[in-house]
Amino acid sequence: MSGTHLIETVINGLISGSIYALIGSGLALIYGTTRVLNFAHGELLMLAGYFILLFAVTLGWPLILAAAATIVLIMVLGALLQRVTIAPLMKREDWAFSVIAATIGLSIFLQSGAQLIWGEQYQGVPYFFHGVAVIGEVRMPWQRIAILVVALLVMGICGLILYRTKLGRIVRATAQDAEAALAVGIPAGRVHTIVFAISAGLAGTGAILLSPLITVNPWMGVSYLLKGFAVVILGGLGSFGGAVAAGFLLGLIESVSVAFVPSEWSNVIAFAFLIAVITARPEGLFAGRGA
Amino acid sequence: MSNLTVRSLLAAGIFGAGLLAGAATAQDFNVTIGAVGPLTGPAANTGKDHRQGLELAVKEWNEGKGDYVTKNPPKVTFMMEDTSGKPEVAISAAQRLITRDKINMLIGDTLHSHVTLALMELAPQYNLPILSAEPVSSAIADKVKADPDRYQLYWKGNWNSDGYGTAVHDFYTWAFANGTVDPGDKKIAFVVEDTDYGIANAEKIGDLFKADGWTVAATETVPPATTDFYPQLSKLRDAGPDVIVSVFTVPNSGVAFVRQMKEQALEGSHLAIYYPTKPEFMDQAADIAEGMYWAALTFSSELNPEHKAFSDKVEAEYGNPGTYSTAHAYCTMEIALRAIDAAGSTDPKAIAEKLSETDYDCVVGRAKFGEDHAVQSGPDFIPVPVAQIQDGKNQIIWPENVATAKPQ
Amino acid sequence: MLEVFGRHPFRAILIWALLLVVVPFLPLDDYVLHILTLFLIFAVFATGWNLTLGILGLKTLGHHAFFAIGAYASALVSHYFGVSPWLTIWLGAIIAAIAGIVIGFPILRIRSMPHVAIVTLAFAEIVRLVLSNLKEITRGELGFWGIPPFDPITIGGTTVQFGLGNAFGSFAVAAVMFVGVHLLLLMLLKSRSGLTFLAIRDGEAAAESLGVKLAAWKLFAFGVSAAIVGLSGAVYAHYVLILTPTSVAGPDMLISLLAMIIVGGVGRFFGPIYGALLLTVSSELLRDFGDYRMLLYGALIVVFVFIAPTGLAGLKPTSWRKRQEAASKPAEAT
Amino acid sequence: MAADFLHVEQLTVAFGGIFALKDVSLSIDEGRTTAILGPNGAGKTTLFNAISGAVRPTAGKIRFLGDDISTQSPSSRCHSGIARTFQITQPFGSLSVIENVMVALATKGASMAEARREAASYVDFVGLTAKAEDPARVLSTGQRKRLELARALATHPRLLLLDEVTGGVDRPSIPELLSLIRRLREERRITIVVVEHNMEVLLDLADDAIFLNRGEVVVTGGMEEVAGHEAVRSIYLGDIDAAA
Repeated sequence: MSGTHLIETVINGLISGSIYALIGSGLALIYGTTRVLNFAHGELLMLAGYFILLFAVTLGWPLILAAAATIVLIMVLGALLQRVTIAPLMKREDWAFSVIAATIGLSIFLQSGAQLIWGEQYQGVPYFFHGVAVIGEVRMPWQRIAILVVALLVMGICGLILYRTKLGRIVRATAQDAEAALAVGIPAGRVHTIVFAISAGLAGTGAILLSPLITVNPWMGVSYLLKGFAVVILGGLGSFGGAVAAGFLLGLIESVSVAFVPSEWSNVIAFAFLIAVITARPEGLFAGRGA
Repeated sequence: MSNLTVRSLLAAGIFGAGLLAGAATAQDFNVTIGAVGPLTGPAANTGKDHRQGLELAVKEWNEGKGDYVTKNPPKVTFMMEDTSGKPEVAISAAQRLITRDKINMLIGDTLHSHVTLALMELAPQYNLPILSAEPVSSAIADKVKADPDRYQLYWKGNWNSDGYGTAVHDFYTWAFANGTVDPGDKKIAFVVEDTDYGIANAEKIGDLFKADGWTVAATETVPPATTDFYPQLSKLRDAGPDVIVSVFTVPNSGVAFVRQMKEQALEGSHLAIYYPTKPEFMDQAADIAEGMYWAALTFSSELNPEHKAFSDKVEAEYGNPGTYSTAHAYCTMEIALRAIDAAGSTDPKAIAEKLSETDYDCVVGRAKFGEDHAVQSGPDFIPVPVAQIQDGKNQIIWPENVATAKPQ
Repeated sequence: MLEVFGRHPFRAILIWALLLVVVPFLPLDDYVLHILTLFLIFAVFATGWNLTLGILGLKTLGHHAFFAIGAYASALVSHYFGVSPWLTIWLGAIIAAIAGIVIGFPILRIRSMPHVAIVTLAFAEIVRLVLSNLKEITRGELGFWGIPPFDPITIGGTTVQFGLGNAFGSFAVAAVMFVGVHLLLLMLLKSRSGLTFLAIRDGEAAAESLGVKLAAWKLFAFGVSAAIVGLSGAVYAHYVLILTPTSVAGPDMLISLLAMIIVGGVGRFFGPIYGALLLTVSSELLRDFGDYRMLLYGALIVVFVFIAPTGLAGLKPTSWRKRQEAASKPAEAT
Repeated sequence: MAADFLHVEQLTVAFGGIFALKDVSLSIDEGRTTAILGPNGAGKTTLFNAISGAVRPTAGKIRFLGDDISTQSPSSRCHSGIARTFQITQPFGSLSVIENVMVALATKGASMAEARREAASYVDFVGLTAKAEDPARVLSTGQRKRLELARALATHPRLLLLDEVTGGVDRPSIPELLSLIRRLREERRITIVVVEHNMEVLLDLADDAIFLNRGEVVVTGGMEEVAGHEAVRSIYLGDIDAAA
């Protein structure tokens, strides 16, 4: 493996890792505060993909406006999803499985719904950033570099909110003990809704960054969902910081494995790594940090 | 008495009248033809083109505008089911057509070789004539050659992937000889979709190049509809091939591959197989694909007036221009209908017999089946020309006798 | 155990058996028999999965992997080594059972239910990818064809044929498996094993404090459950005669089976059968609206989780239980 | 030999950095009823969990009948004769009352018929015969406490750990429950350790007492002696008075 190839492998790993981190940290935030595994999270990504397609391509809005509209819309959808489907189920004794089953059902419903509305073709979104950065032998289009930069920026903002603001303290307090939080006057229900909205926003950001590269289609959320779950577990129970770290780690594992074995084996390696970690360290790799 | 006999006797008793009625209508010589193809999934656009081509041929046939063999052509009922591009879905769709709709002949698969490899098993099991449309993998013909008796009812309505392989190899030999392309270190690499179509092409071309002293630097297979090729391209850049061949049936994969190749500034000559035939590809990638070679330009309304006429006919009927896939499906149905017409019955053996005698000039070329039940390719039959995208337009550059432009 | 099995479970199985014996004598299209055969196979699959999901209470989401393992193991061995499918289906079941026990070990260490769900899902994904990557052996997504059907059986001068195009024989195999599996499983569950599984489901810590060896019982349940699912997969393979990793171990299979169990009733012994019947038949009826099938499955899962969490099988016992609860209310004052 | 019954030696249980039990040593004598006293969060339930095996000790040893059982699973401790009830009752809700009890018998290898026969006698003992075929989830709290007692008895325990026997039980049912527990000791010679908030109940039931506070043993001795101890009165009875 040449030096260039190595650098490119690392950069490719960080880029796909940043998307995993965006998806996974959102899932981890939800899991951390509510112990809910949201199987419909991938479909939030998919819907955001269609929104950006609608705003930026069909309606031709400027990128900033289209992205902002997409993120606001998807956050509202995320909050709605929590209010309408998850909150009522949380009152049940067997809520843990009910929520998994209901969100799986919702996920497949949204996929098929999207297929009926928008068709099954893969719809291209043009690059938002043009040109290619050339540093020595390494060539990276700005669009890909933007993924890494924007993802880091957005996750950084989320981290600041979580660890440096009142809202963040409230979210983390709810995560630690919902009943105690309720006792000191924190409305856990509203916090849960906010967390779902933030997490949907993270997925929406991922979708906007990804759509020019992977093209928008009804199934675009599926593969990212399982990766996102892997990130939640590797990162440690609902830890935001852990999930971000685990996202990048997973991206690197995949990209390095593509360099050494045929690409179709990279996911096998990633998931086998997950099972190995869970067997040896059920609490995750980066447990014990943050919310 | 076996349960089967009891059951059929019961069925006969209860539906006796119905059965008699069925026997009476048989004399009118109606045929039911079923087709299976990818109407949903990543290849749905192609599948929909196939449906238009097949339906158009049936429509013309029933309206008295067909190219009949006899004076008493059959009335045709046609229905098509979806495979989603998956062999197991295709099998169950075909079974449904056979047991529920009682079809006399199956056109299928309309696109995928791997689906056809599974479907052709139904021919001996259900005693049903099957004619596949676009699939090309040589593995299909190999199966027929290995057991001609078993597959006597199966026919392959397109040439073998050897045709592509030979054309690509011969084109490059010509291009090296006249200095158009530099053979460099004689390394070739493939990025192909994970289907029999992609794999068979890579293997055939690889073998022909290896015989000339080339090495295969890498063969990367990706799932159909992949659009991120960065890991593969990084690997290829490391390997430094002089010729890169890519094979996809989903145009989006092709657009993404060509764009990312350009971003990565890969050196070496690139030849694409199949996806540039799709209008979607040319719409999205004509500018970034400038100078790319591709095979095979078998249908071009811009260069061929006959193709233009066919495309206009499709446009008049369905509101969208015809493509290679529409034309090929149309021709496949023509071949099937003419064989049934000539056979004068729905007897499977008779239909197969007449299929084997096919020698028919259709929009996409002259269809004549070889020993291996596959339509033959080459200058005398269906030509396999190599094209280059020049100034955003396709030009045939090889073979020289049909070329519309010089390579650039 | 009343709410799990109903009042007369053995009588219910007898009725199913009688119905299945009658079916071939009805003047049915081969196509109808084909659908019923699929129903029987999926009912066994759903019942096997329900053993861990509903009866043991471990929320696993990877049982389609055992279906795939059973299907491919039986198909590959019979294809490459020429062994009769009558023997290889048992091999498929055994290999699936071993896989079930192997993946059971990491799960024993995990207490959190979401973790169990993800680990089993990841396991299924690994199985799907491995089957799809071992192209030299399985042909991957291109489809493994050339699977032999069951060898013909000759009874008293008549020969019964199997596989595609032989609807009666295939139906008979599926029906025998359906009745056999349900009968044996019912016998197992009406004994100490069933009692123990349900105790683990309802209160793991309490069961352990009463001397129940959790690890051993869980592994046992995993093995039995995976074996049943593997067997159904093997019979499926020799019926449809073509396999692709996505068709047997992909997300659609997971969703379909989950929908069957949830619609039928999680943790009800007969629930998955009703669910499999309803969904197999309705999805065939909706065949002309192919795109709507998964939409329907998704919607059904959501609707049943919200409105009827005990599924079709739970509809009657729920009202019965409500009366019971109402009747027992005054007693609580003592 | 009474001295060899149950010894807890320098037991420490920590969750993360928080000590639930710190260096606790105590002995329980066979045949006696011992009360564990202490305010909320003193570590009473953790002590129960450590003895029954539901939590692993961080340090220290637990000996039962001379064997070190510190690392044994709850199920094998049950087989050696330790049974427990739960502070928050854990009935097997979908099983009937009698089936709940049968679980304990079946796991020891009894056939279903034997188990049913024997279970009936325990159900009868705790006075739930009228409810025997009802699903356990419809029982009242008092009935659930009695069901747990029947289940624990069916394991043939030598040591019975009762967590909050009267917690959540309506007052009129308490005397009946207490007489049941007394009969356990008198008729079946079972050693009992009980966690209980109701001091009246404890004075009635227990011979000995151990007072825990913040994970450490503060006082041990006879029940009345401990109940009269100054530290206990100040911390514990105040707590109880407030609760009552």
